[in-house]
Amino acid sequence: MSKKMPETPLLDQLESGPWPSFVTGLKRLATAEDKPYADMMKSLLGQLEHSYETRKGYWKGGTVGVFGYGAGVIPRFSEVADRYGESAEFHTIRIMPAPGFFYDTKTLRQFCDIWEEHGSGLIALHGQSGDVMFQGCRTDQVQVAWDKINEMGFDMGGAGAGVRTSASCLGPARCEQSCFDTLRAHKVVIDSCTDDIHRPSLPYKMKFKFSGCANDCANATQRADIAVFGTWRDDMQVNQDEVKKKVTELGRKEFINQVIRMCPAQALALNDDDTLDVDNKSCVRCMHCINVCTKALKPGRDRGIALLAGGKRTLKIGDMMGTVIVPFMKMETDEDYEALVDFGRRLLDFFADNALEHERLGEMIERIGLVNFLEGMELDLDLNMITRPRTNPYVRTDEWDEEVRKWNDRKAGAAE
Amino acid sequence: MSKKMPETPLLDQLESGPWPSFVTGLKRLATAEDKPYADMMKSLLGQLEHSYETRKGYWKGGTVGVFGYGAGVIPRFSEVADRYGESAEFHTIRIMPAPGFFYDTKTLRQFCDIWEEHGSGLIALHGQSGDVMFQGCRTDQVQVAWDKINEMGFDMGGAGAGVRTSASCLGPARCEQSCFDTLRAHKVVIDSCTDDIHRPSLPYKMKFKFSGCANDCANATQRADIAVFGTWRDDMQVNQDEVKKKVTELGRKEFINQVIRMCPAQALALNDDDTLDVDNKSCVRCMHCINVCTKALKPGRDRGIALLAGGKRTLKIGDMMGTVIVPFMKMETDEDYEALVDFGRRLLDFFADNALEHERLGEMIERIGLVNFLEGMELDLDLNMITRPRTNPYVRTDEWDEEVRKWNDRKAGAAE
Amino acid sequence: MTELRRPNECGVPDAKQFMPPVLVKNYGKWAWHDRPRPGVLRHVAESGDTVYTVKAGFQRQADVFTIRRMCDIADKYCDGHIRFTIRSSVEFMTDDEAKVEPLIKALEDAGYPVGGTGNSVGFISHTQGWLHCDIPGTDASGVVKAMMDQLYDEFRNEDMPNRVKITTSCCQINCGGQGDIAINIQHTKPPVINHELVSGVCERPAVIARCPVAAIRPALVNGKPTLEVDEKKCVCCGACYPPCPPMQINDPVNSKIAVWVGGKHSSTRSKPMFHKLVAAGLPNNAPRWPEVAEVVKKILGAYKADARPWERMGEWIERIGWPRFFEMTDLPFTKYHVDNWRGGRTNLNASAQLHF
Amino acid sequence: MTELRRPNECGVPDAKQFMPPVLVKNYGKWAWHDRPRPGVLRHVAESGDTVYTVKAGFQRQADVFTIRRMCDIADKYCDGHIRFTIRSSVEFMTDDEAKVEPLIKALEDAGYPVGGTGNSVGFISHTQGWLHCDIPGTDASGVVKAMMDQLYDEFRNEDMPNRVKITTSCCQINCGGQGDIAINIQHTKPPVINHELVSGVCERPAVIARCPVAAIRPALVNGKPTLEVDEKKCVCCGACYPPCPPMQINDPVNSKIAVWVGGKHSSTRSKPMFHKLVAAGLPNNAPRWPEVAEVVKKILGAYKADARPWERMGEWIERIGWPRFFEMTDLPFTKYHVDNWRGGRTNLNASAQLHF
Ligand code: SRM
Ligand code: SRM
Ligand code: SRM
Ligand code: SRM
Ligand code: SF4
Ligand code: SF4
Ligand code: SF4
Ligand code: SF4
Ligand code: SF4
Ligand code: SF4
Ligand code: SF4
Ligand code: SF4
Repeated sequence: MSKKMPETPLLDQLESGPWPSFVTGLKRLATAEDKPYADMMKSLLGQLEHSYETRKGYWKGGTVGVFGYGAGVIPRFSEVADRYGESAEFHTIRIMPAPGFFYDTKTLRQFCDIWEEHGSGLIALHGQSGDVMFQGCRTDQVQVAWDKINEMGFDMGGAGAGVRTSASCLGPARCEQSCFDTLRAHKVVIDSCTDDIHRPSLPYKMKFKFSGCANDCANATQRADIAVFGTWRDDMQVNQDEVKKKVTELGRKEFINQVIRMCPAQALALNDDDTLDVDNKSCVRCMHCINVCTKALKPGRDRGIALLAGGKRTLKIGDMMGTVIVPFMKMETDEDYEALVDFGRRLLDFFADNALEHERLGEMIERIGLVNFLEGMELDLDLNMITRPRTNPYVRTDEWDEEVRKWNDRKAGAAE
Repeated sequence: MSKKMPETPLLDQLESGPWPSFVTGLKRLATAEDKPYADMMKSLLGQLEHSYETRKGYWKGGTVGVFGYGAGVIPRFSEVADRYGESAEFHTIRIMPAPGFFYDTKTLRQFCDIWEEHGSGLIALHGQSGDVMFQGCRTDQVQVAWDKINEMGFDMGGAGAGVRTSASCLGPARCEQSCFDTLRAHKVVIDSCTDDIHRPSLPYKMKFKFSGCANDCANATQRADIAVFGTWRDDMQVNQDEVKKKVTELGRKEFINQVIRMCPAQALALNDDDTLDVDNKSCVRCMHCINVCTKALKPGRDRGIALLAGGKRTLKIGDMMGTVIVPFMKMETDEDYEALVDFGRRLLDFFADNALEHERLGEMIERIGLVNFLEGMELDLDLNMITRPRTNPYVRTDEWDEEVRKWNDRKAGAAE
Repeated sequence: MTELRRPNECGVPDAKQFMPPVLVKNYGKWAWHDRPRPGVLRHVAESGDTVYTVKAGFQRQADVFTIRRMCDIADKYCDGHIRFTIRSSVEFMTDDEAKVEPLIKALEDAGYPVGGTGNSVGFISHTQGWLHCDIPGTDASGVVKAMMDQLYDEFRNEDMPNRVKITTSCCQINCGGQGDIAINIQHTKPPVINHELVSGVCERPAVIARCPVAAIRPALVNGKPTLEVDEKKCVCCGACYPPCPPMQINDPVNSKIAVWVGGKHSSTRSKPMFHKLVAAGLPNNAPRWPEVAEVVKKILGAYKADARPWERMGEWIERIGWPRFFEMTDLPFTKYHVDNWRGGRTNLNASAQLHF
Repeated sequence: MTELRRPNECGVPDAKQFMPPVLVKNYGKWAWHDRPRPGVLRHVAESGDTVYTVKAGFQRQADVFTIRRMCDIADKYCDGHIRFTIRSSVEFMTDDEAKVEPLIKALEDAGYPVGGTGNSVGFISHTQGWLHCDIPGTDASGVVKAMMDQLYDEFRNEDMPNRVKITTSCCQINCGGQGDIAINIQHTKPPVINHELVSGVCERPAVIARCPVAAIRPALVNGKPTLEVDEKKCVCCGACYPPCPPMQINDPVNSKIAVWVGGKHSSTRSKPMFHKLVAAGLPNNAPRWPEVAEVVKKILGAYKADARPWERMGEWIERIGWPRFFEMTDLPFTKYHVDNWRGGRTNLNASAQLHF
């Protein structure tokens, strides 16, 4: 005999209004009386309504996992299981989707089937880090559900003090701005870290994100320990005929307002014949003019990536944006992608060896200093890493001449 | 019998070149055989040459003063008096000039006469803080030299942990940009602090500087604990005919380049008829457009001052710029100037009570927090004090509602 | 008991297997795009091939019925291809222009608003809240739904000066990240400690180490080792609560909601920016959070009315100045807005530049 | 012994008593100004009155003969009025246009270059150095003279994009302040301590408190209380030296010269800026410091060639980017340029904005 639907007067208020309602979705599951999860979802709705009434959460953690892996399941046990017993266990399985969040319906339908059989019928597409979150699983169903998902060709996502599931913008798949293959980089880098995803033993979490250009559709800057950005080294590509059309379309004044005046580097000028003058040495590859003039302007042809390190949310020292640690790496050939994978591996080693417990990469770099980090990682110092040189004299420059020699050697080397 | 001129082959090299040579000046004094200071200056030249040879300084401090005052004389005793005996004592008397560094020649000649009789004949016009520095005085001459200078109507400048000699731009005396009477403010504020200048007993030095506008010709921002700036609250004054002339003079393109594009607030637009459109709500009173168009643009008529606190050089925590603590005070009537004097007095009291030993105002504010400083000084919080609100959630907001009430009351009060 | 299956450590699936063929064919060879109407993108490849993307609002926390409904639509119009965006919108792609209008109709008929492209208010980045997290001060799905109901038209139209990215977070940890507008929990009282439980469940040195202001110290209560908090120091951040649940930080009344503005990840025009606190002390007023919605709408209204094309929220405010932002939105300014955290001095106005 | 005279605490003299009458008359009523030629300002009052100012270079450390010579000129052309600027230039004012040319001639004949107005390189802000200070690592007057000899033409002409304010400082305390270019001592070795003297002359707790990196600790040497320095921590700032002269920081070889650029007090256009380190390790090469002059001239050359009208040094560099500045000036970039002081992270590039 099936359970009675709980009263949910508060949640019910979230069924009105035009936006698709998750409450309606939850109720649909709770009333799917032919399904194994209907009672669990009634119970879940009851607990959620209780949270709305009391304005408190009632989940606690615990230990649940699958054979062979040390992470990827987020255990949730109810603190009010006495009243909402059927959802007493409501764990999440984090699964890594394909880069770019592409699916075919066959796959999604299979997900649904598995989750109807072994879970709650509730799937989040996607978590903020990028996982498919299969939510609402009893402890005894975790392994079997996982086995089936895994057999489809999907692997467990990250949790705990390890490498996390990654995210990338869809990049070359459908965006003309993309300066490297974000989806490929995402896959090869993360695939080289499976051990650190599945058996986390780093000092703290480690996130990689991949954005094809400075627009950062993957939110990499502040939300990834390592942010990978597409950029270019040569001159941007300009189609002057299309520029003229755009000038005509917007009008000269608006073109100046929206393009020329908004360039952060003051690198643009509109010539008298309505063609565009680009000072590529000043341009900082911010993408703005290219965004406005999608037909007229394009990134250059000598493309690659820049790496930023240290982005994170606020814990302990306040939010951090990533800062540049590699201003340019070519990203075309197999070897180029290998070099990125190699960088990732070396980074994890360095992080494992040098970070304190519960210290994010950004905090570690802040503590040991960027220069020591670069030296440890054998990365070359570059002017693109700084917004400005030091403003205070509190530095000991004993080895000045030696450092100058290094710089000059590098410059000479680069010139060769 | 007079002393032989020392050999000064290194210093002699500073007599060549087109710029006026201080060495030539020193030698002129050293060879003024009829003057009491000739031998002292020969000795001084010897010691200075010795410094040039060995690349080291040879002065040390000590205690020298005048009756009734605790500061204002900078004592200098030679560490190599055995070899350069006549300049073994080479003290400086710091004297406050008139604001704006105005003189008549009678005064200057009198200074020269006194310093020929009692000093070395060497006078610096002026020290970086703004003092006339009568340099090179034997201990036994300090009091008598001082007496004569003081009788001329000049008073001793600051040194040590007290209020220092002030500096102001010449402001209304000869500059059309000046938004308040810098010279008057300088005089009244400093005259109200004579006790703290002459008998220093503050935790550390305290400098006031006065600039008539944001151009900051007095270098107040980073070099004064309290920087007083002229500014205005209403709309800037625009003479459109003169604007048109300026547009013609520079050409439209250059006018846009040099004026419109350089406005930090993007508050300017050039109308099609070559008149100027000023968005006074956005304008930050930076002075740039006014500087370029000296005839066409002027500060508004509702003028006054803003106060910045905390500028200083680098010791202990790195350089600090002053930051806004009073965004606007009217500065027209006698009462207005009185209010500024009163502010200064209250500031000194608060500083004396709350700063640690050897702690500058900026460091104190940094330590106790701007808000506590404002509350202690009974100053109103204002949005002009910040560049942006906090970016981190590390704040305890228990009294939010109470603070909101305060703000609303103030707004209501201001609207009345 | 059967032997446990060894996992197949297959890693990240290959994306191309799921992409529409037109994307595979023109991979990396796109030439330009535009937006024929809100909610629809047209991308044209160097080859001349064109793909239309119809983007719709979605609820993220999706039941299988909803997902299957999306699949039905994708099967009908897109040969079974579908994707989700980084912001949990759903996207349908077709190279057949004729299918665009029917696709839109099918989505809207099903109750899924088409929009979220270009200069619209996108879907709100969504976290877990009371539905799943172990530390939430409020709900996530509910806040998101309540706000999106209010912003429905702004999602379906492109009337904003630039894209608007809103984020929510159900505790101060802020899994939602930076946003043009961020709606976050802000606790206002120190944790209430259940001393009985501490020694049993908390690794005390680790908890102590996690406090950003070193307010936690070991203590003995009734002879049992526990922790205590120096309430004068505590900034009520809640960082001690996840590693030590007996340090309860959540409170139905004192866990308030704060609104932050001007965060931005993109390096477009301006460098990335952190969001800044503008309103706090808002009640955690489930199920519809009207006070929060009101503030959000005020901010969006001012932005929409005053910002210039392409100015992101933070860029607009930096141009017009914070005094004017507070004036336009009529929000109160308090001492709590003044940054007093490490390096807070860099957020003070170190200049004679003033707004009146 | 005669009784000592009580000081007359007369305070700051009134400025008007010394001003030319045309200034007193038009006080606060000036309408506009321009510059008929380098070194000459014309200020016109609302009344129509005009005053010409002729500005000349000076040596600051002035002997009475020089001062009297200036007085002679002021008597002859300016009714005995004269002023000095905040940068120790000397100014002669007259309301008689006819006197301007003869005045210029008189000054230049006497060896005092007329200039320093508008977009010229002004006189260098001058400190004390070996001539008078008790802690200098180099001379001040000598450095200033050596540089101004090199910059003579730049003082007499207005060929720069904007005013150039150069400062010097003879120790790291930097009484010269921020500058478009700042030439400062930078020590490279920790203080050498004369342990015999410490206990006699130094108040040890005060010295310890003054070290910015807490590198100083009390010690016993030969049974005498003294101080010692943790040389690994010490940043060679010299802050311990003034309160404790036995902690000798100055060294003929290891006290080097560093050049900083882009400091600015004005709030004009950009907010005030601190100067930034660009060159270090330059020898303290008295009496002419040619290596320093070379760096300064390189920087000025690049600025003059590349900056736009009204861009101050720091504004120009922020626009073109530091990579380009180092390229143009051919200065080496080292790890020492990377800010590792408190809050140094704010000087790192937190964006995907890059220069190639
Ligand atoms: C004479 C003068 C340089 C000059 O040749 O012009 C000077 C000379 C000295 N300064 Fe200075 N400072 C002079 C203006 C400045 C300025 C500029 C200003 O006032 O605008 C500054 C930077 C602004 C500031 O106040 O921070 C300045 C920042 C310092 C500091 C660093 C303070 C800090 O907080 O970082 C010290 C060190 C100290 O106070 O312990 C200092 C200390 C000194 C001492 C007393 C050195 C010492 O501690 O033994 C110097 C005495 C030299 C002498 O023999 O005469 N001097 N000093 C300037 C004062 C002349 C005058 O009264 O007109
Ligand atoms: C689909 C998506 C990528 C993905 O792999 O999922 C995407 C796709 C595009 N983004 Fe984005 N962005 C997407 C998330 C983002 C994000 C991250 C986010 O939303 O959380 C950002 C950074 C936000 C930030 O700064 O905090 C982002 C910042 C941009 C920008 C830079 C905006 C700016 O001026 O700051 C552009 C450029 C533009 O507007 O032309 C851009 C432009 C674009 C273009 C026009 C690129 C192209 O040529 O195809 C795409 C059209 C989107 C549209 O709907 O109008 N996209 N874009 C994401 C859609 C999210 C959504 O459902 O709303
Ligand atoms: C599920 C998810 C929110 C969502 O609903 O989407 C989430 C949920 C939690 N996050 Fe998060 N975070 C999620 C993305 C993020 C992001 C965004 C991102 O990855 O782009 C951030 C900000 C970026 C960053 O990494 O800093 C984020 C910053 C945190 C932090 C703060 C870390 C810091 O250094 O400041 C914690 C606390 C911690 O690590 O101890 C945290 C901790 C947590 C925990 C484990 C709470 C806890 O400590 O017990 C939450 C588990 C909730 C649950 O029951 O499922 N979560 N968390 C996201 C992961 C889903 C996925 O795998 O796809
Ligand atoms: C005479 C003097 C004031 C005084 O009371 O002594 C002065 C006088 C004038 N200054 Fe100044 N400034 C004087 C020192 C300064 C300083 C401080 C300094 O030199 O140490 C600054 C701030 C420097 C900084 O930012 O670090 C200064 C920043 C300005 C500016 C802003 C420049 C900028 O764009 O950043 C202007 C505006 C302009 O150029 O039109 C200005 C403009 C002016 C004007 C045009 C104002 C006027 O309308 O009369 C004056 C003409 C000067 C000229 O020679 O061309 N004055 N001016 C100072 C001459 C110093 C010298 O001998 O060279
Ligand atoms: S980050 Fe750049 S490449 Fe990637 S989707 Fe956004 S605009 Fe395209
Ligand atoms: S990409 Fe950005 S920096 Fe480069 S020219 Fe365009 S707007 Fe300017
Ligand atoms: S600070 Fe302003 S008012 Fe004073 S002299 Fe300079 S330009 Fe004139
Ligand atoms: S004073 Fe400055 S901010 Fe105001 S309009 Fe002129 S240039 Fe712009
Ligand atoms: S923001 Fe806090 S409560 Fe919400 S999901 Fe993240 S950790 Fe959980
Ligand atoms: S709430 Fe934050 S500040 Fe307060 S004790 Fe816990 S960790 Fe420390
Ligand atoms: S900079 Fe140093 S050495 Fe030079 S005068 Fe100032 S305190 Fe003395
Ligand atoms: S030189 Fe500076 S850092 Fe070194 S011991 Fe002395 S005060 Fe400390």
